[in-house]
Amino acid sequence: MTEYSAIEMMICVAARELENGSTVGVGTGAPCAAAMLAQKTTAKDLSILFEAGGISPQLPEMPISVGDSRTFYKAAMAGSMGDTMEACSRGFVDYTFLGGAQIDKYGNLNSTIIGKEHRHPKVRLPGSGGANDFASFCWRTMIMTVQDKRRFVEKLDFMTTPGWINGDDSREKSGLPLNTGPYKIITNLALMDFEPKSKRMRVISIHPGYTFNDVQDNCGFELLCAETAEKTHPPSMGELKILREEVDPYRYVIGR
Amino acid sequence: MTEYSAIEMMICVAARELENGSTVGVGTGAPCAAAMLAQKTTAKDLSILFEAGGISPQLPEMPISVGDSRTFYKAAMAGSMGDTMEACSRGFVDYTFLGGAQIDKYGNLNSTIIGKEHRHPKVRLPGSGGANDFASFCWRTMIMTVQDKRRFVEKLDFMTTPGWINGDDSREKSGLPLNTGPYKIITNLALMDFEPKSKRMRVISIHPGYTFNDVQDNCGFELLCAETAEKTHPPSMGELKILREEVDPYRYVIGR
Amino acid sequence: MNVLEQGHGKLFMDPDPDNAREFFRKKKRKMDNKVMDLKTAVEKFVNDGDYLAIGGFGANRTPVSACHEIVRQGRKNMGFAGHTSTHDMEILSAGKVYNRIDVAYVVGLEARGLSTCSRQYLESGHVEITEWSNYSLTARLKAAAMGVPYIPVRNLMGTDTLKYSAAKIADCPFTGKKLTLMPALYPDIAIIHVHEADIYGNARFKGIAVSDIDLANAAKRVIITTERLISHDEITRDPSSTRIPYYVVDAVCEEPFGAYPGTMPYEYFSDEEHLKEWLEVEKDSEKFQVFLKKNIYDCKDHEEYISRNGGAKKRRELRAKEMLL
Amino acid sequence: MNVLEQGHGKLFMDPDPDNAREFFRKKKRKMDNKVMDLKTAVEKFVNDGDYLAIGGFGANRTPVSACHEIVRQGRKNMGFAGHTSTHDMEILSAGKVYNRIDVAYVVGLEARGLSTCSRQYLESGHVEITEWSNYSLTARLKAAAMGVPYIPVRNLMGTDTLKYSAAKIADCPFTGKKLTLMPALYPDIAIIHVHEADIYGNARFKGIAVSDIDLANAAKRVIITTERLISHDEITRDPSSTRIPYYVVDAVCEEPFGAYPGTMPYEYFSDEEHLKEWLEVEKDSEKFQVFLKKNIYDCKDHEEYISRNGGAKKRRELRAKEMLL
Repeated sequence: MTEYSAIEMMICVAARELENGSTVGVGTGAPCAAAMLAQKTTAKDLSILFEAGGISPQLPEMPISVGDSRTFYKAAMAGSMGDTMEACSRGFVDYTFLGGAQIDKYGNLNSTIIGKEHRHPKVRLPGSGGANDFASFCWRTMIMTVQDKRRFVEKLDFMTTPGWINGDDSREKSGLPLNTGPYKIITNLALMDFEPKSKRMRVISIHPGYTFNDVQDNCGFELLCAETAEKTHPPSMGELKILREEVDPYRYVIGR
Repeated sequence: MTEYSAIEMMICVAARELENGSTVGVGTGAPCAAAMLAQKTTAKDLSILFEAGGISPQLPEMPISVGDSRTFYKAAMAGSMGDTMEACSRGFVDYTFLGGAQIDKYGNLNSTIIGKEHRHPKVRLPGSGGANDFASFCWRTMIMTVQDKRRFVEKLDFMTTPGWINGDDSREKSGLPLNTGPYKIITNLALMDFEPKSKRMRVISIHPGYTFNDVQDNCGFELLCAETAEKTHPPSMGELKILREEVDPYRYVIGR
Repeated sequence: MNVLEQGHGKLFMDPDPDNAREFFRKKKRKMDNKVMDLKTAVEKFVNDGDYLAIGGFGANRTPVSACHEIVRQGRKNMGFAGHTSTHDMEILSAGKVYNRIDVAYVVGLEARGLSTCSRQYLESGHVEITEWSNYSLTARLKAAAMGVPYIPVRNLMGTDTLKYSAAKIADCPFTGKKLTLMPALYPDIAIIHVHEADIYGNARFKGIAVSDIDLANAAKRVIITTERLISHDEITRDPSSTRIPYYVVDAVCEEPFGAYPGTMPYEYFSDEEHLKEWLEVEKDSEKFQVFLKKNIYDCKDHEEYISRNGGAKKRRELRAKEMLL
Repeated sequence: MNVLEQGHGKLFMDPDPDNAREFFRKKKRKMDNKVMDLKTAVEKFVNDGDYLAIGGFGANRTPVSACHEIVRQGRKNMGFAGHTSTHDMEILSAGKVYNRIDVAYVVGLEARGLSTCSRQYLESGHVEITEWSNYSLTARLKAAAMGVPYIPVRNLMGTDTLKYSAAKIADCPFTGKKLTLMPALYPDIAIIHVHEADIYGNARFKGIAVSDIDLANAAKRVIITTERLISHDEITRDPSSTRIPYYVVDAVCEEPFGAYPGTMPYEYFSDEEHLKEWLEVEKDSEKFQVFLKKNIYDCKDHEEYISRNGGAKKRRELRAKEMLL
């Protein structure tokens, strides 16, 4: 069997989630690698939007910034932040990929501070950037992150970006656009979704070599497990070849 | 003495009102001729904005539409309606020139209907166009119109565009941007402004050959007359030469 | 939110962004070849009863050939955005295509005079009318493009235009000032004429944008008529020039001289003689029907219309006029 | 208007459009020659205590030379729009230029990592912080550009970002939906880097606009730094390409390679080695001061900075990288 790293696994699993002919708002790093891999495998007609204004580029290599010149290389349009975000707000963008320093059981994300005091945090992080916007507007939020107890927490220090908020119908009631919300979580251990009623995080597929207990042990809150939970297909030779040779030959992302 | 027509008189008087180095939002016809004449006489650095998006063109001839290609010929920018109107709304545009089928003593304008029933008017007119916007946003509204009792009325059939509304502080109270409002009225008989307190129309200069009584007789409401009311300077030879030879050689406007 | 005052004009279109989002969610995002002839595009995407908005500015970069085709196909009971509508409205009025209209600028052809046909149709009482201003409609399209139900603007206050609009005045929670809230306008169908587009609908134009970028984004369906098709490679070579992205577009129709008898900047100037003929002949309703038969109903397409009004010679003249030669 | 919920973050700038209008009323509209050197422009138009916004996107088409000059001149107590701020913020943090910040994206340099200097400065408690998102700040600039006190957006709801913002949630009088109202942001001073500008400030750039058009319009004062001055005739030959009109601009400074070590689309790519050096050297505050002395305080201008970091050879390399050669 082919050797692969945790990050390669995550990127391959994420890429498979992207429907052909759909649109995705992404940032740099692993999400962008996943979108690029999808374009070269199962979703040739996937259209990528960057928050700074790049719309449907033909990415020649991994961008280093969501506003660098690669993000509108041979693009359909080099627009503005308004152009991208308005498209999201109008309902034109199907997916977004986000990460965060902390995530809770409803898929809410923290990328603002570690610590309880806003003015005197233990660690100051970048803040929302476009994450709150993408997660508010895009139909389906996908989250890619390495999983451990410090990251998967019972309570966020700061809720930067909305997931299902307090579960149940709290997101709908908040006033955010209807029928949006977190869709899948892709970690190094498992693929998760959210139980439709309570909106709690639920394991639906466990990566090769791990058990549900491993997934739960690396999580600071109680996970649900779908009855039909399966074993995740490992990255195929073909996926890995394209990822390593075409998507990220300089190992910017997969080499981390 | 030089012969001149009523419309030539109006254009020359209007042109003199435009300060050098200022900005003006204009339409087609006489207002545009006045702005062009001003640029060629006392206001070389007058910048013209058209509502459709033409910003600071070097007009090669009279435009026939506020969106035709002349309105952005050798312009600083060919923008959008948003660009022009946002500039007005932000307070960047000093003057606008408007007209209308009816005007009342507070400088309110009607360009929507003649008759009392909106659904069944005697005459349907074009509506606001950009007039309500310009009159709401630009600092000083100037009105150019031929004067008679059918046009200068006690009560408008429809108030399309705001002047001083009901006089006194009613414009300020309406919520429109502060310190804006009608500034001068230029007719074939006189130049008028508005009495500062009541905001009623007031004659400040009477064109050669007319008396205050002539002006009042051609007006459907009672006019005020400034104590200092003067005789309007007739168009100079120089003004007429430029108007006839450079601004409107084909007599689109002055030939009417 | 405390509404201080509101217009009693009818709001023809639903400003709810969630309803629009459900529509846009289903819209195809794939770069499909959308080229078709104009007849097919109008058959497919312009329906009786739809709310229609026309790009450009009255007789400037206006999709005149599409207006003719709509009349030729006999569309009825449409809503119409009378946003700087001049010659486009004159054509649609001749076909009595619409029965409700948001008015900003109608009936007139600017310096050219008023259209008898448009005037009589609006005066007939058969048309429901809501009043706005040009920038009000621009702001309504901007709100829709932004996916929000309204945008505040500081106009209309104190006037009858407000009373006959469907806007609402409310105070601002930051400043206490009164603001006029303009409800989002999502037209069912927009038709926009451009200089160049690729087969997927990525479109660009030169000169003033008027409100076409927001219009393209706000509309549920978009037909692009273009002077020329260009290659997708040409679009991607210079993505800074793309004004309308492919994913909002449903049909691309190559219509050279598609804005005739209006102006197409950098291409051809308006045919003022022919526009004057329109205004003149409208005054006699019998003559006008003969004129419409000749110029619209009996023409199979825009090329035939142009050839009946001067053809290649006229085209050369108008091009020279545009270029100030 | 019923406010349902509101952030308790500080609103640093007055959103009142009438106050802004009084300022803009006095702004000169004449096409004056506004060319000056950057030192003079910063002396004249960037004051201690002003609220500053930087164009571009962090390290893309960012006026880096102006950020250096601000630090070199020792500006203090400024407000700052942390709108996709990355390397620009890193520089301004090094100079402790600001003491209050609207945060959308700060501290990080995207995929490159976090800036120790920016982090420590924000963690020190010496900086007042209000939280937003990128699009929230874009919408705030758009509201200011439109001359209205707010624009509604459908984000932030349900989060702590809202609680630490200065936005307000109110219901929509058309749909009953909740909306987040973003107060207008009129920065005192904006600095924007472009490809080309004429002496009056008519400016154009290629590639993504980010939020620079609204920023230019919203700001009370604007400094344009440009890769190249071009003739006014070239601007008027192609007015469709003008993105920023002269009347909002106060100063035009010709600063070739002015975005170095960031990317200038179609001109040069970012100097990743040097950006890495910044991030690395910040970790040791003594070394960092030496580094700053060398690269900012002891440089008389941007050209000297570039020559200390590879000069013409580096410039050629970065150009080749941008062109994918």
